[in-house]
Parts: sequence; structure tokens; C-alpha cells
Amino acid sequence: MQMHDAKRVEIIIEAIMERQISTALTQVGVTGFTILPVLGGSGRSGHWTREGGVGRASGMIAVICLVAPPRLDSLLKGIFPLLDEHIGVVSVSDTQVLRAERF
Amino acid sequence: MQMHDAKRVEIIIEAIMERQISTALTQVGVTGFTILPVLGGSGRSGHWTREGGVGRASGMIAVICLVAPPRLDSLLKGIFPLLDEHIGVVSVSDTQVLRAERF
Amino acid sequence: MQMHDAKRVEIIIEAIMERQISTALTQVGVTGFTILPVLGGSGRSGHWTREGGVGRASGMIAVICLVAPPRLDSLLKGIFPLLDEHIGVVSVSDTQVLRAERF
Amino acid sequence: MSAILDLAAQNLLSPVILCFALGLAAALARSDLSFPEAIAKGMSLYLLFAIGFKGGVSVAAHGVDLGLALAVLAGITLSLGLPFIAFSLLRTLSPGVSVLDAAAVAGHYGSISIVTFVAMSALLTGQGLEAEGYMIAVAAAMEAPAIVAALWLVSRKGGESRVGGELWREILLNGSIVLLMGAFVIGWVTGEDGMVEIAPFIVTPFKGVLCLFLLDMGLVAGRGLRSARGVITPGIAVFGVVMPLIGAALGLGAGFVLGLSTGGVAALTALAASASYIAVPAAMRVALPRANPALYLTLSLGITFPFNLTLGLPLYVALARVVTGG
Amino acid sequence: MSAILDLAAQNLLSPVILCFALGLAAALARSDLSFPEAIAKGMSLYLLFAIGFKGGVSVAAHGVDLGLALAVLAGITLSLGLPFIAFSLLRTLSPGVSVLDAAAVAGHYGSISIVTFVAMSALLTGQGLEAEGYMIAVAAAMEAPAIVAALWLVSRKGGESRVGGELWREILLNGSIVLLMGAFVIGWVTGEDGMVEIAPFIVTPFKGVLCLFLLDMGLVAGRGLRSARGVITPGIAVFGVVMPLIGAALGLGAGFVLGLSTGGVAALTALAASASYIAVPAAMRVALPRANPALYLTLSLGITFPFNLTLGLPLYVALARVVTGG
Amino acid sequence: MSAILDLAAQNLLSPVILCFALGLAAALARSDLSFPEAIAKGMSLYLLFAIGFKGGVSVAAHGVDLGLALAVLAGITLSLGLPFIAFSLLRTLSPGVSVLDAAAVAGHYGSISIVTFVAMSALLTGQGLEAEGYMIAVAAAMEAPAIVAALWLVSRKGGESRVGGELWREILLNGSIVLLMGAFVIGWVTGEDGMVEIAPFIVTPFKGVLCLFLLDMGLVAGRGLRSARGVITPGIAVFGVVMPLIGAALGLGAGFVLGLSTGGVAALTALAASASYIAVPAAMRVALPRANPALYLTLSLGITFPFNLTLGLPLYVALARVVTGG
Ligand SMILES: Nc1ncnc2c1ncn2[C@@H]1O[C@H](COP(=O)(O)O)[C@@H](O)[C@H]1O
Ligand SMILES: Nc1ncnc2c1ncn2[C@@H]1O[C@H](COP(=O)(O)O)[C@@H](O)[C@H]1O
Ligand SMILES: Nc1ncnc2c1ncn2[C@@H]1O[C@H](COP(=O)(O)O)[C@@H](O)[C@H]1O
Ligand code: NA
Ligand code: NA
Ligand code: NA
Repeated sequence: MQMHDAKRVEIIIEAIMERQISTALTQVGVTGFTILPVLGGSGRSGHWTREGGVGRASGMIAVICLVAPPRLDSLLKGIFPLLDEHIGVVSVSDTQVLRAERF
Repeated sequence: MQMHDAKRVEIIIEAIMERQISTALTQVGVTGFTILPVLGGSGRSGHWTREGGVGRASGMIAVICLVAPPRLDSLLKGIFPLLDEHIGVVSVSDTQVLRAERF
Repeated sequence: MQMHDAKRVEIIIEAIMERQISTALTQVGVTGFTILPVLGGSGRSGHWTREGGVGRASGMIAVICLVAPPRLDSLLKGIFPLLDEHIGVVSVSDTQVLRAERF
Repeated sequence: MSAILDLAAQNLLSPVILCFALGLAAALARSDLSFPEAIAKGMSLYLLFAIGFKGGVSVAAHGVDLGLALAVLAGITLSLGLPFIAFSLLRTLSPGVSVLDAAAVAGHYGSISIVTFVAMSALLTGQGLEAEGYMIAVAAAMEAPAIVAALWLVSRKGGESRVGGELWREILLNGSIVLLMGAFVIGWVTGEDGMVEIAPFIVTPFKGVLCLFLLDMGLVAGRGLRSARGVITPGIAVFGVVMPLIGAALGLGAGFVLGLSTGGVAALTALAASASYIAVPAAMRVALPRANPALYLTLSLGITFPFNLTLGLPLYVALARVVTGG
Repeated sequence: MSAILDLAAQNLLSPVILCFALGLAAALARSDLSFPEAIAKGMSLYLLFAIGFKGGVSVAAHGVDLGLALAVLAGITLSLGLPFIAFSLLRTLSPGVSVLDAAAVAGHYGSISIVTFVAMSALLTGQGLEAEGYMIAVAAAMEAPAIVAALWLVSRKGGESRVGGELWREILLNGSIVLLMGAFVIGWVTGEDGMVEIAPFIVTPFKGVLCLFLLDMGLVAGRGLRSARGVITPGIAVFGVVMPLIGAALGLGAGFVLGLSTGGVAALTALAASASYIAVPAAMRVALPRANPALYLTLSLGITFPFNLTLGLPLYVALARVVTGG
Repeated sequence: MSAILDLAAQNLLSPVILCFALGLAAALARSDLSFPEAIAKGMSLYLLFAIGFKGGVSVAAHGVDLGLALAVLAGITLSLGLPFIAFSLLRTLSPGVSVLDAAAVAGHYGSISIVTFVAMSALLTGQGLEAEGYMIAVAAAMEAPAIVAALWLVSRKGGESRVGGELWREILLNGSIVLLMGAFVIGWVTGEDGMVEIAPFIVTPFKGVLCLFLLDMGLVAGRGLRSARGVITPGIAVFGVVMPLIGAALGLGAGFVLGLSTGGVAALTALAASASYIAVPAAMRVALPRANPALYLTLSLGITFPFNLTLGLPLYVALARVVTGG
């Protein structure tokens, strides 16, 4: 099966930023992404869990974004301002996809 | 710690296809996989979210499958018919696992 | 954008082990990780799903951990005792992160 | 006429409809108000269980006669027949719609929306007109045949659909049908005694739960409308309003011929007028994955459902009163 | 005898049991009917809170005497002792079961199923036989000792278990025990006044919620049975029916000796006959991770729970009537 | 005085408060008792809907006069003014707190906690003192102005905040405000008729749901306290108790000047005394992402909320009785 190189960007960020991150991605031309719920975690700001909570101030999401390698840089530049201010982490891995024209 | 090369296949596909994808994987001999819930996303068919929805027609899942490299090809061939018709994306990354005999 | 090599460790393990795994990670100096819910899966012990269940005896979680490469080994050693006894899988992938000093 | 307008106004100002409107408005204004998926599913399980059980108890009380079998038969016929009308109408009103998409939409309009049925029951209760308990069985029987008709439409036009065991399981062992019919049977078996035991759970708070559920439906419909604006052309929108009226006319006729009570005629009219947005979309994703979900979901949930809920239901009650003289 | 059969039939045809049967049937037929995990947990939190609170209010009303302390003591003794019987019986009926697996199963049968207790309470209320309010405290007290017995069985046979602070926390601060006992104390403190305030939430709709919860339990049990068919040999299945009867006999005896009311004897019998499927499985995953969960979960939830629910409970009520002359 | 103590004791021993205490204790003891996020959100949607609807029905019954407008105006003034007091007080009591963090905290104390308001309503109902129905509108009006004040405080001190369309949407179309005000309007429009239809859902079981919700709030507050121990210095803790008293004094004065009923004065006092932990934290994460959430969430949910719930509310009722002679 013919596979093509791509980048898998995984952004773990505050749930409250969902709309902004999706706007930022769209602005740099990235329209494909998937959002996973996050149950809890730990970082420099301590442990947290989503259980029982009502507010949207705590709680995070994971945004997964598959892009063609040439578009990675503009993606990162687009989301950087949000990441800089907000709690969260980003990682970028090499991956392979079918049907490269989509990404 | 002794690590072994493996492939990490991530399939993001409609929730309604859960049974079919698991049947397809089993048929090609892949019996280990994990299903993550998906909150929402965006693609060529626009934005969507799982919030408030009742039906199973919208909504996606992420299927993660760790396999030994030689089994990758039959895995992809097994699920390709489903992917071709249905909304979704697949990515394949190199990874390493403990206890290779399991995969 | 300046990226740094890192390892992405993905641990799929029983939900009941959440506290122990987080203690084990903290003990080996890993304080950053994210926990994703898992809907269901399949393995040598058969298919399972979280739907409708009440108990915490079944059900798994996925723990994602980004670490600097030199810390990988102690991380794996720290969690190995838990993995050995309990149902679950671990995979380690190469990835890249912004702001290496965090990991 | 003024009675119709009165009933329409009364319906429009009921908490149930106002809650739907609130949800719709909030979603269109892009408020972040939302219900967790689990809560929405929980409420829908509750409604299905409650409505099924009540139907069963009512059958236990009134006994069962040939009426039930005939009504079920009429329902199946409507469900099988309506898709053909819907298919032609949609292709006429909006010739750009592909055969596949038109067939998928047609399947939705042959089938039924259980929430429309529930809203109709609430309206009827308020009017002192109860439908026959077995209308629940008719509702359940009308869910699936339309899917068969839609697939037949596709294959007749040379299209391809993925029909297999998986699809039949999806259609027949569909969670909502199983729960609705299961609760119906339990209600039938346990009768008034069973009802006394659980009425404080399934009867007294029912309308309040329905309010919250319709609030959520409004949110979902509003979000759908917002994101599918491009999909709905004027011709398609007209279909979303005309088709339920055609369905209603046929349902009304069938109810009259069957000799149902006023409430029963109104309920069958509402069933025929309503379009599925749970069972059929799921079946279509399996059977016709290339058909566009934005089209059928927006039509059914974004146009026909609000139309029926607000204007359709009081109209159907009024018409049922006229034909039955009730 | 005919009274027993009457009660059994009446129990089998109650909405609660029929809902469980519906869930079981739907899962075995591979319907996709399912409850979201959050809804299932929400219902179980509700049931624990309601049953605990009611127990506390009843203790507040009737005062507390030596009976409570003696009943708790009896419960602890049963919970500690039953695992030894279960262990030997299982190893006799199915010699292939390993020491580890047998000990894990044994722990489940010493402990209790709170839903079985709730179903028994509902049955007793229907008969006009209320158990002593403090039976809630007995239920809570019986949850944990069996786990200790199971671990002791393992270590006696040279096996290894992972006992540590984490396990004790898991056992003693287990969410369901904390909620049950917390609600019990709140009910005790606030008494009848508190009950008046929240009865429309915890009393009136209780049975209806129980119906939906048992429907979900039927689904879970059915799914478990389907996927664990290989695990359950005839010998193991026999154990799943005989062991509750042994537990019941001992519970009945203890209740008689303690001089409990008819309802109290029946409740203690049900507790002793029931097997845990929430607290103990979780503790076993921590303490004995190598024991096979498919074995203990299928036995407890797939065989013993349905047996008790359908045939066991009416039998235990009948026996309690006989021994107390009630 | 003894009347105050009586009321305080009665409040402390109500199921609602004891449930909160149970949650707090369970979390501090590190029990694994927890509510699914979806259930917690579902209960909060229910409470907002019920309280909003009841307020609207009460306005429909009593008619609307200048009082509503004046009370809303007073609420907005309090919400705008309190942050300035809170800012100075916090910086005085704990000089180490940065401008940014102090402003973020200040915003919380100008705004309101709807659950504190609900608990006050429950307490008042028990005393036969109902607040004016339009206090719901006052509550909704007090949510947002404090955020503006907080941002103004930051910019005055040369800090930077991210104010944009997204923030205003977050503030004004915030799900809880939309639901509360939407339900209020629906209650107003449908009036007593609407209430009759859904009272068995939103009135009768209300207090029981509130119990479970506060149990969950106790769990969340306890977890927060446990993980934020380092953040709360003695000076900050003192602020968490003194600031609500200052807010209460101003709310009491405003209520007296407005000539509200005893219940109305008590409700306004509770609103002014309470601190937000849903709407404002979310807005602060968007507008002032560098402010420390552990500080404002722990203060508001971990200190001020329990203080108000246990000691504050009965005190405010007593004071309201004194100033109104009620
Ligand atoms: N090294 C890491 N690996 C995975 N997730 C992380 C890591 N560090 C932080 N996170 C996630 O980001 C959240 C905020 O991190 P922090 O800003 O360090 O408090 C944490 O609660 C985790 O969910
Ligand atoms: N590039 C991508 N990266 C991650 N997820 C994607 C991507 N493209 C599509 N998806 C997911 O697949 C779903 C359907 O995509 P599409 O078929 O393009 O509408 C989207 O809603 C996303 O959840
Ligand atoms: N190869 C695999 N890829 C992804 N997930 C797996 C794999 N094998 C096992 N799992 C997950 O681990 C759980 C337990 O596996 P097992 O111990 O093999 O029964 C399964 O239910 C899956 O969720
Ligand atoms: Na129809
Ligand atoms: Na037992
Ligand atoms: Na305030």
C-alpha cells in the first residue's frame, strides 16, 4: 500500500482553548484535526482530574493533527501564541499516511 | 530494557464502524487494539462535536493498534475497504515495544 | 521553530492502576503525563467495552508521557513492575518537542 | 380555524417547545451551552423506556384486538411507501441531489421520529385525548421498513449499497427499537400493578425531562443548521416542510380508515409526518456510506423536526379532530 | 410451597426483574443497546445514596440497641468464614481451577452485592416486611473482611499477593462503602426531618431507577456471559448456584440466632447468598493481578447474580418466613 | 443571638450541608469516591434550569415593577465595585500576591456562585421566607460585570489581558447564564400553567438533587484543597473569610435600601458574599492565562464556598431579619 510521509502533531491544551485553537489552525490552512478528551494529568502545575468537575476552567483536551511535512512550520507558528500563554505541551512525530493529497 | 520495533497504526473512523473494524482486524489476525473516544474534530466534511448528540451516525472513535512490522501490510489491506468508503484517516508510525512476542 | 528530540511513551493499562502508575512515575522523577480515557479494546484476554459498566475492575486508561531521551530508561524501569503483573501494553516512539527544558 | 390557531399558540408557548427554541437560539448565537453526550443518551433511554412502558400498560388495560395488527400493518405500509414519494419529490424540487442522497433522505421520511411521537403524546394528554397504547408498537414497526425501501431505490437506479448481516443487525437489533419494544412488553406483562410501582419515575417527571431533552435537541439542531448552511438550497428546504405534510395526509387517511380514536389518528399522522434522525442515519452510514450525512441530518433534524414540533403537531391534532369528529 | 411459587412468580413478573431479563436478552442477541458508563455510575451512586440514607433514617426512628452491634459482628464473621467454604467447594467441583483463581472467587462470595440487597429490600417492601434499618451497616461491614480471607488463603498456599497501603485504601476508602456509610450517617443524623426534605428524590422514583439500572446490569452480565463462554465449565456453573444456597443457609441461621425480624432475616440471608461484583473485583485486580477476572466476574455477575435475583430472593423470603414464623 | 445559633445548627445538620461535608471528608481522606464529569454537569444543568424557571414563574405571578430594574442595577453596581475592594484587601493581607493574581481573584468575588444562591433559596424556603422571583435575574446580571472590573484593574496596573471577541462571547453567551436566563424567561412566559406541568421534575426532587450535587462539590473542593496546600498562606485564607463578610455587608445594605423582602435581602446578601467558581474561572483562563488558577479556584471553591454554605448563610438570614424586622 502506498504510504506518504506526514507529521503527527499532538497538542495537549486547556479545554477552554478549543475554539481558539481550531480558529488558529483554520487560519493557517489546517482544516483536518481530531480532538480527544483527556481524563486527567500531571505537570508543573500539579495533578488534576476531570472527575466531578463542572467548570470549563480546568480540564484539557488533546488535539491530533496530521499534516504534510511542508505545512508543519506554518502550523506551529499559528498555534505558538496560544501555547506560549497557556498550559500545555506539543509534540511532533514522523508518521505515514495513505492518500497524501488530503493533508 | 530490551525493546523491539513495531508499528503503531492509528485509525480515526466513524463510531458506527466499530464492530466492522474489529471484525476486519480479527480476520487478518490482529487481535490486539485499543479504542479511544473522540470528542470532536474537523475535516473536509466540516466541524463536528459529540456534545449533546444521541445518534450513533455522527461521532468517531480512534483505534490504536500496535503490530509487528511484518503484519502491517495485511492489517492495512484488511481495513482498507472500510476506509475507502467511510469518513476517516489512518496514520502509521514507527514505535518500539517491550515483549515482542505479543504483537 | 526549534524542536528537541524526546520520547513519547504510551502506556495502556488497567484504570485501577492509575494511582500506582502515577506514584511510580513520580518516584522516578517523571512529573509530566496525561491520561486519556479508553472506550474499549481487545487483547489476549478478549474484547471488552466500558459501556454500562460500574465497577473499576474492568476498564483501561492510556497514559501519555513525553520525556527527554536520557530519562526513558529510568521511566521504563520504574513502571516495569506494574506492567509485568497487570494487563496492558507500552510503546515508545521518537518525537520532537518545543521547550526541551520542561521534559 | 380559530381553534387551530389557539392550539398552535398554546403549543408554541408550552415549556416543551420554548425549551427547544431556547436551545436552537443558543446554538445559533454560538453560546457554549451544551449537554454531555452521556446525559443526552441517558435522557433518550429514559424517554424510550417510559413511552414504551406506558404503551404496554395501556394495551394491558384495554385489551388487544384486530386493531393492533391492522395498525401495525398500516404503519409498515406507510413506512415502505413514503420513501418512494419522498424520493420523487426531492428529485423534482432539487434536481441536483444525487440518486444516492435522495434515496438516503427518502429512507428518513418513511421512518419515524420517536421524539415527535412523544411530543405529540404530551400534547394529546393535555387535550384529554389519549392515543391507543399500541401506537407504540406501530411506531416501532415503522422504524425499519423505510430503510429497505431506500436501499431498493438505490439498487433500482444501479447504485450500490453495502447490505449484509451487519446492516440487518443494525436495523433490527438497534438499541432504540429493542428498548422501546422491550419496555412495551414489560408494561404489557406487568400492567397497572407495574405502573403503580414505577409511575413516580416514568410518568410524573416525564414532561420535565422532555423539556431538558428538547433543549438539547434544539442545541444539536442549531449546531447542525449553522454548519450545514451550504448544503440546504431553497428547494431542499421546501421539501423539508412539504414532505411532512404529504406524510401527514397519508397518515391521517390511514388512521381514519382504520377507525382509530382521535388521539390515535393524530399520533399516526405525526408518525407518518416525522422523519428519523437516530435509527435511519445510523443505518445509512453503514449501508450507504457515500451518501452525504449533512444533507439528511440537516433536513430531518434541522427543518422537519422543528416544523412538526411547532406548527405540525397542533395542525395534525386539529385535522384528526375534524376527520374523526372528535 | 404454593406460597413460595406464588412469590417467585410475582417476583419474576415484576418490572425490576423483567428489565434485567430484557438487558440480558438484548446483550445475548448482540443488540447495540447500551448505557453510557457515566449514566450507569450515576445510577449506582443514586442507589447507594438512597439506600444508605433510608437505612440511617430507619435507625434514627427505631433507636439503636445491642442488635446492631451483634448483627454487624455476625456479618463480619460470615464475610470472613464464607470464603473458606467457597474455596474448598470450588476446588472440589472444578479441580482445574488454580489456587489463585479459587481464592479470588472465594473473596467475592464472602463479600456482598449491594444491588441484590436493594432488590431484596424492594421485594420485602412489597410484602410489607421491612428489614431493620441497620442492615445497611451490616452490608457495609460485610464488604471487606472477605478480601482479607481471600488473601490469607493465597498466602497459606504459598502464593503471593501485593498487599500494601494502596490495597487497604482501595478496600476501606472504596467509594461505594464511603457513600453507603456516609449516607447512612446523614440519614441517622437528620432523621425523619431530613427524609421529608428529600424523599421525593430518594424514595418515590427509587424503583423506577432500579429498573433502568437492572436493565443495564442485564446488558453487562449478558456481554460478560457472551465473551466468557470458554471460561465457565459445568462444575464452575454449578458452584455459581450452589454456593449462594450455602451462604443463604448460614445467613438464615445467623439471622435466626440473632432474633432479627422476618425482613431482617431475609436481608441477611440475601447478603450472605450474594457475591460482590464491584468492590471485590477492584481489590482483586490490585492484590491478585494474576487471577483471572473473566472467571470471578462471570461467576458473580453472570451466574450468581441472576440466580439470586430471580429464584433466590423469593426463596430466601419464604425461608425467613418459615424460621421466624412471620 | 440564640436564634442565629439555632438556625446555624439547623443549617449545619441539614442533609444538604452534611452531604457537602461528606464529600469534603471523603476527598481529604483520599477515598476514590467520585462522580463522572457528565453526571456533575448534568446535575448543574438541572439546577440552573430549575432555579431559573422557578424565578420566572414567580415573576409571572407577582408581576414586575420598578423593583426588578433597581435590583438588577444594584447587582451590577455591586459586581463592578466589589472587585476593587477585593483587590486592595488581598494585596494588603498578602502582599506577595501579584497584581495579575489579585485582579483575577477580585473578579471572582465581584461575581456570584449560583449554588450558594440555590442553597440560600433552600434555606429560605425552609424558613417560609421566599425571595423575590426576580433575584434570579439579579444573579445572572451579577455574573459578568466583575470580569470587566478585573480586566480594568489589570490594565490600570500596566498588565496585559487578552480581550477580544472570544472573551466577550465567553462572558455573555456563557452556557450557565444562557440556561439560567432562558429558563427564567420560559418560566415567566408559561407561568403557573407551565409550572404545573413540570413541577414534579423541577420542584419536588430538587433538594435531593442538590444533596448529591453538593456531595460532588465537596469532593471537588476537597481534592482542590489537598493539591493546593502550598498556595494558600494564612493571609490568603483570612481573605477567603473576610471578603465574603464585606460583600455581605454591602449586599445587605443594598437590599435594605431597595426595600426588598426579608428573603430578598438575604438572597442579595448571599450573592454579594459569594464568589464565582464556574463562569469567572473560565473567563480568566481566556483573558488572563498567566494568572494562577490554583489560587483563585482554591480560594473561591475551597474556602469561601464552604464558609458561606455552613456559617455564612444562616448569619445572612439572621442579619436580613434584623434589618427588615422580618
Ligand atoms: N511531559 C509531559 N507529558 C505528557 N503530558 C504532559 C507533560 N507535561 C505536561 N503535560 C500535560 O499538560 C498539563 C499541564 O502541564 P503543566 O503546564 O506542566 O502543568 C498536564 O496536566 C498534563 O496533562
Ligand atoms: N488531517 C487530519 N488530522 C487529524 N484528523 C483528521 C484529519 N483529517 C480528518 N480528520 C478526522 O477525520 C474526520 C473526518 O474527516 P473528513 O473525512 O475529512 O471530513 C474529521 O472530523 C477528523 O476527526
Ligand atoms: N497490540 C495491541 N495494540 C493496542 N492495544 C492493545 C494491544 N494488545 C493489547 N492491547 C490493549 O490492552 C488490553 C489488554 O490486553 P491483553 O492483556 O492482551 O488482554 C486490550 O484490551 C487492549 O486495550
Ligand atoms: Na415518516
Ligand atoms: Na456473600
Ligand atoms: Na460576590
